[in-house]
Amino acid sequence: MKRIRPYGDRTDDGVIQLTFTLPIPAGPRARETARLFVEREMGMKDVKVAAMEAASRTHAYFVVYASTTASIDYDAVQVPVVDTPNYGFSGVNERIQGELKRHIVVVGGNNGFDSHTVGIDAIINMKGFAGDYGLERYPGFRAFNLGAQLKDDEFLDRAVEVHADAILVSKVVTQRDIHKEDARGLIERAKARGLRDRFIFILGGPRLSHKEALELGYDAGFGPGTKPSEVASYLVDEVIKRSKSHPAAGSGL
Amino acid sequence: MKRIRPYGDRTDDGVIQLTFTLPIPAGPRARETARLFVEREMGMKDVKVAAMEAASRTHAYFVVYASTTASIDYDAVQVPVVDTPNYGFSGVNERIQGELKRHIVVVGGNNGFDSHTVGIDAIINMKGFAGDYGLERYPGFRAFNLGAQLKDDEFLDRAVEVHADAILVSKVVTQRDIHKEDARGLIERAKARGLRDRFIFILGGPRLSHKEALELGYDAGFGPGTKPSEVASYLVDEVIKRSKSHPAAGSGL
Amino acid sequence: MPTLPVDEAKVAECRQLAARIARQVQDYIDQHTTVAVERTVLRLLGIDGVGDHGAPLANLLVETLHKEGALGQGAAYWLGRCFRLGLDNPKALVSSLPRLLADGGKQLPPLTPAEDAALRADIQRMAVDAVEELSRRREKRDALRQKLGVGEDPQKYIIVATGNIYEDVEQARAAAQAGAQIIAVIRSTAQSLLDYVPHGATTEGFGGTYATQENFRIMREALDDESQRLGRYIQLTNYSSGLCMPEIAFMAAHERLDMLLNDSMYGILFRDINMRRTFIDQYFSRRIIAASRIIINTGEDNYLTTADAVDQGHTVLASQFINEALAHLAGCVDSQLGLGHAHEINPWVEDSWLMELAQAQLIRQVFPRHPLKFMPPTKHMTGDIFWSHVYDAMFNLATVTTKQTIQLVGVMTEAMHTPLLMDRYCALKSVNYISGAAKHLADEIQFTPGGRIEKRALQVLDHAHETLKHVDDVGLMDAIGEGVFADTKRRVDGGKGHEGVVVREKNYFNPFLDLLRPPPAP
Amino acid sequence: MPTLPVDEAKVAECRQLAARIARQVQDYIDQHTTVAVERTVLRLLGIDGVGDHGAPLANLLVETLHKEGALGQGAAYWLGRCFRLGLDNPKALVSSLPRLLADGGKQLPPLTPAEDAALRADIQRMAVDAVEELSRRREKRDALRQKLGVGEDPQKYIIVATGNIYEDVEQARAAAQAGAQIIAVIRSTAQSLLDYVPHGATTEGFGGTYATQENFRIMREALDDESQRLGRYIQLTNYSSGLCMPEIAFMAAHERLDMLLNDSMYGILFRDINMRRTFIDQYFSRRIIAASRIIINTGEDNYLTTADAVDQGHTVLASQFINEALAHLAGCVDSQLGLGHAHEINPWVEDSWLMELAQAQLIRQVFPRHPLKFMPPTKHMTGDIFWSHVYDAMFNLATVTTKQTIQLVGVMTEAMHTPLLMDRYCALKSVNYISGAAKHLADEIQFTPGGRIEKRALQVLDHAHETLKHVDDVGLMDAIGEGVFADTKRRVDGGKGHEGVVVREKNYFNPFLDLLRPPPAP
Ligand code: B12
Ligand code: B12
Ligand SMILES: Cc1ncc(COP(=O)(O)O)c(C=O)c1O
Ligand SMILES: Cc1ncc(COP(=O)(O)O)c(C=O)c1O
Repeated sequence: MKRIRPYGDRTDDGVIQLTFTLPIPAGPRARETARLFVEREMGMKDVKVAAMEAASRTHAYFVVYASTTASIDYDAVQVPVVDTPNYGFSGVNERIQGELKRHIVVVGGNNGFDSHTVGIDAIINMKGFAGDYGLERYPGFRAFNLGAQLKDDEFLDRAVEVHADAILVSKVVTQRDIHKEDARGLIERAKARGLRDRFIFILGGPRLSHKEALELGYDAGFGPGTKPSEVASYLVDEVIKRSKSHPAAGSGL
Repeated sequence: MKRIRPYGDRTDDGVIQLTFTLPIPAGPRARETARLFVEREMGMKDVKVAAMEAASRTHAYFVVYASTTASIDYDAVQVPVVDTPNYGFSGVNERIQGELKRHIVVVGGNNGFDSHTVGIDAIINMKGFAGDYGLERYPGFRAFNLGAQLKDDEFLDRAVEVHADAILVSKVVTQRDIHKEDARGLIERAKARGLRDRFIFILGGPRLSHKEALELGYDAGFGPGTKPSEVASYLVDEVIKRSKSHPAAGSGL
Repeated sequence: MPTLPVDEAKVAECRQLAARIARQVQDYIDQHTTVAVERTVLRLLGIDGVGDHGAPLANLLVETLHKEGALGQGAAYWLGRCFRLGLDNPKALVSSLPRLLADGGKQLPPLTPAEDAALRADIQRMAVDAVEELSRRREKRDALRQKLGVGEDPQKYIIVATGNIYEDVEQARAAAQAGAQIIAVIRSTAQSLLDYVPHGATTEGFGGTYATQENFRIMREALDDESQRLGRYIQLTNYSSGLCMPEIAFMAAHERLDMLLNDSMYGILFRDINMRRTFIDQYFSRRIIAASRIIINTGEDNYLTTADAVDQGHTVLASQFINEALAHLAGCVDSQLGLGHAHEINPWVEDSWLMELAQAQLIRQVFPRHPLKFMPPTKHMTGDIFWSHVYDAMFNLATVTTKQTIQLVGVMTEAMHTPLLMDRYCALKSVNYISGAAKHLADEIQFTPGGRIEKRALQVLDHAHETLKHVDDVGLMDAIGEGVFADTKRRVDGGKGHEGVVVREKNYFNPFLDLLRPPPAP
Repeated sequence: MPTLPVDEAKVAECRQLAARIARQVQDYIDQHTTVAVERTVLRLLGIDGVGDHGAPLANLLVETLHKEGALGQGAAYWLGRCFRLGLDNPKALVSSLPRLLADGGKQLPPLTPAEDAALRADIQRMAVDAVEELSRRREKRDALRQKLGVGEDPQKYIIVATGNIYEDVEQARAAAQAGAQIIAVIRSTAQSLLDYVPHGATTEGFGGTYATQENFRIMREALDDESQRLGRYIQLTNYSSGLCMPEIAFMAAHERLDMLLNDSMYGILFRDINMRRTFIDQYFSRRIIAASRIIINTGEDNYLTTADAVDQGHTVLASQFINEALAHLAGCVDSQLGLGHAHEINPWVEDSWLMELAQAQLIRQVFPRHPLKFMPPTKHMTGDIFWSHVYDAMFNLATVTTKQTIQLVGVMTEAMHTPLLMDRYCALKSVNYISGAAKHLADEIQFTPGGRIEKRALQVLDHAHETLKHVDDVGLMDAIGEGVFADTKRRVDGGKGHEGVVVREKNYFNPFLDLLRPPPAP
């Protein structure tokens, strides 16, 4: 077991930096309140109030350095990861041609009121993301970008219509966890329509991880900075795996 | 009783920002470790890992937003303050001429190995600080700036020699609380030499407050941003008060 | 100010092209109206309040007219008819109208020309009053603004977005105290897709606060108070683009707002609102804006969030020419046109900041009298708030270096959440520092002739010119169909709200089309 | 690069004045030695290691010589005498020397001229070997540096200061990985006031890590490894000014350091070290530095922490001319002179950043071949790390805009503590971003002729010129007495270490004064 703690200037010193506002006017009493808050109420040590400023007549802004006594057992932290290797653009295409021998069909979009298409565009559209081509560019993929503000049924209908292998869902707005609500909603609708197992459901967005996607009922999740080739690699393996267990008709290559 | 908590975007939401480094390589597991660390080990809610970056091959850097459940009773926070009004340059001089009718003599410096004179210079030297004149400029003061790296006895000897009313101590370097050690050391030496009650002892510096100065055995303390006129105001009142109880000879005006 | 050797003839040609492009759209606009325009007419004529289920009376009336195919004559006409029937209580109107219009309006016999003229004259009188009321409110606003002064350019514009108008007020005051000059209350997510304006004070929003007339009033009242305390006038803005563009313009005018986000294409490109609907709506909204001398902020900055800012920088400029031309057609003057642009080039590209300066300076020179709105980085901001804060600082410096007018204050938590109170404080402090420390930088530097900055600027102008030629060739609506702007394609008959577009009948009545006139120059 | 119309004749005159000022000091230097110089001679001659209580043998020997009034002949001479007595074990020397010198050295009969010559020749041979060893080490360093390359200017210089050399290594590697090009290990507080250099690897320091030869070695070894991994050569620097200036210069040369903080007046002004002592010490330290082609970093930046940067900016420039002249007298060439200056103007003063640009550009032009060291804001940094980070960003931009050579990386926590690992990461990321985003900015702007920036720069030059005239009039030592530099007054016979100054006897022997010669130009 290896318990670790934050590294400030020396191993295990536990130093962290905090910024917060208290709804009280700045002044010596506010400074002491902040110090006590971090020391007594939050349980830290060596509390140094680096800055106190009047953010307004009634709000004091603080920058604090303090040492936490908390530590964590790093060895015990487990996190599910998408462990497909990244085959790269040509690697993916080779696997599709060589092993799968048919197109992979995907539909992607953003449901609910969230109008951000940038995330799904980065994965699907030709130009891709950070120099990594989008799925549209892969000869082995047929990819449909349905955009944003999609109704769940519209989304599922299109997937059925084009015989999709996978549904790619992007969620960007996260206020009050609306992304989770929307993401879960789509899965529930799919279940209700008996479509949950027909498709690989993939969730992505700047505040998401594989772990959270699994918790929300998806098959995989991708977070900030995802490259399209990572998604393509996951998909090709997963579709091959599934086509081995349920050899279904797909659109020939 | 008014318990308050940090104001992020709404009253009492408790949102604070944290930055820290963990001695582990950046990656999905590190991200989850950071999240769990803040949530489980530090006891916060709604933990959002805003950034994880590789500060080095073996250190992951994190920016986190989270809600603390802690709160503090603001009404119960008491902090001693120097409550002399600021009479300003001419106000102080008037009080000296009108009431005290003699010079106030002070010596100031920085003891120990701390070589920062900037703090004491700001209070004593002509030009003062932020447009507020230093004590040297006040006709009613005789101020001796002894500089830094002072030996305690040297400091006390000069105070005795010039019949000082007050000893002004500046402490800037705070590593491993050396400022406290040095500050306390001077008071102890003064006690040992029977000089503690002969002078008003004032402590100042960027990481000090009146409260801490009292705890360290001083009569008053001044923190960051102190203006010389605040110190002059405090001194004139304190010297008048003391000269009423012990009418001692001073250098005539 | 460092000056670029901009080819003025080419700029003039761009303006001509844009004028032609706009004229073509205007011809379409002039033959149509929309449910939103007609609701606005009713609101101008005093139809306020909501019905039983919270639906605004203006909506209920216009829906009925639309359903019955009567909207092409103009809601003003029908209001006149109802008045002549003695129906002057708006709630009663709502319940009677469906009956009156049923079966092709059999219960409403045709009017004699004299009756028709009298009806129009009555409404005309009301409309004159309404426009006078707007003028009075404009004057009141301008008087306070004049008296206290708004402070120096660049004007610091910052958003509040708690969802609760009362918390917004707290935060707006705090921002003003920290130096903000313009407060923008962000709307609740997806409000722009609602085909009605919610009513009353609201305390629950979603990444923003509902734009309602009462919320406008509450915020303006608080800012009037704060302005007095601070001895400087704090301006207020809100968002008009969307399915209720003209209605919100009316409410803003009525509640003495100073600015409005109002763009001829934003709704089309970023909210997938039908383009015909948007063009018609923007026109009427801008007629009100022109009369109330509200400053508009256009949305070209958004293009660079979906398209690459190096490759597509020129589309911003091209669109600004078009937005300008359309605004002129609605009576707006240059000093009202806060054309939007942005600092969105990938910051890790070599010399990215030089390209930012080039584009910002180019736009400054092409629109010298316009209160340009300069948007901070958003797309490349990350959760590393320390780095993001520095990135914003470079934007702040670009703003003063090129003498922008309205500076949207970038906030280090852009990639995370709408700003916390402390985020805003930090952001404003950075701007305050840089604006002072580099106050006269613009006067003290010149760009190296023939250098990288100059070349980039001239290239952007050339490309904008080519783009405008192309748009002129195919027409604006088809150009949007091709994805010329924001790398986003929209169909002429696609998108939301198309069903709300109506052909004006021959006898279409809307007294405000004549009455809303720009005020005399101040 | 934006160019200022600097009056080259005035610059030349400043150099002449400085040369005269330096010459006068040099005359004093040439007649004296110090305990530190003599300890260095012993170290060069192989006297390493510590005595029973941890005191370095060089100290023990020199103290004895000094106490007995024998130091004026030079420690080298006495070492030779001992050798001739068969005393060649240093520890034995330490215990025998006091006895030998007791009672005016009665036990040591005078030497014949031949014996004396032989003694000197023996030592001379050892000295030649020592100098050759230093050359070999210099060549080894230069070869690796040449092979891997140091990367582009401005070179990112960052400090580590944990107190524990092994943690320093961790942090230095981390910094290098984040882009640092030069690692400075800050010394433990007040080490510069110790009249000896601690020995061995150390793990407890005080706001810094003891500068010891072993610590130098450990760090250089780690950086060699990291340089290989990263494929770029990471430079190392440490601090030489203080009571052990020449000794640390020797250790640095021996351990292949690339740079040294080394200033002719820093110790006087900021550590209250006696000025005679300092002048003598700096000279010998710079003879070693010249031979080992170490880059020095001077300390004029510090002046602006005690004096106001607007009023006293010119004293930085005046002092740089003097530092340059003194370094030249010690054989240093311009490409070694990392003259220090700083970005320390009160940031809340209007146009403060314009004044920063003016001064930085002026210094750049006056010292075109010098690897200038530009220091970030320190004095006006505050505990508000967000704002402080922005303030540093402006410094970063000033650095690229005026093409500085060595950029001390400013860290947002300057007002709090020596940097944490994460602070350094954030700081380097900001520099990396700005250096790239504004890479060619210096080529792309010009300053407006006759404008604020030009005027400020020319004013600073004028005042520096006047200051130099005055210093030339009164002499450098008296000028320091008047508080010309850093608003700090020091007496000629005040301060620490004065007792360590010794007049050279007629037969003073120090073979290195001839042997240490600058290497051929690379
Ligand atoms: C661009 C942008 C917009 C554009 C969107 C244009 C468009 N057509 O999409 C415009 C200007 C229109 C816009 C509008 C709004 N926005 Co916006 N916007 C942004 C912004 C600046 C950048 C987003 C971006 O371009 N990211 C780049 C892409 C490539 O990254 P990404 O989405 O993370 O995608 C990557 C990964 O996450 C992953 N991924 C994402 N999706 C998927 C899906 C799958 C299947 C997979 C495998 C991977 C994957 O792969 C991608 C590539 O690596 C962000 C701030 C920021 N810097 O993040 C705010 C932001 C997202 N917006 C925000 C808000 C609030 C809004 C508005 C509601 C504002 C308003 N009140 O008016 C409106 C939206 C209204 C609505 N109904 O939704 C907030 C969201 C706050 C929150 N946490 O909930 C943000 C964070 C800004 C802020 N601080 O307030 N926005
Ligand atoms: C200027 C400066 C120096 C100058 C000092 C010149 C001089 N003659 O004083 C120089 C360059 C020489 C220097 C050297 C060092 N410094 Co220094 N220095 C600073 C710096 C940049 C600014 C301080 C300053 O000018 N403050 C302005 C004055 C006016 O403010 P002030 O001191 O707070 O004083 C005000 C109040 O506090 C109050 N006050 C202060 N004293 C008193 C006394 C009385 C009686 C009263 C009433 C009020 C009062 O009133 C004043 C006016 O409002 C700070 C960083 C920073 N920004 O704070 C680092 C800093 C203080 N230095 C630091 C260090 C470590 C050093 C060195 C040890 C570095 C080294 N290893 O080589 C050496 C010191 C060696 C030694 N033996 O002490 C650290 C201290 C870390 C810590 N918390 O302990 C700091 C924080 C920098 C850092 N991040 O590492 N330094
Ligand atoms: C011109 C314009 N209008 C409106 C908006 C906001 O619209 P919504 O409320 O639909 O998010 C923006 C946002 O960037 C804009 O630029
Ligand atoms: C030239 C020079 N030497 C030495 C130092 C450090 O000296 P000390 O170790 O005494 O703090 C500095 C610090 O700024 C310096 O500028």
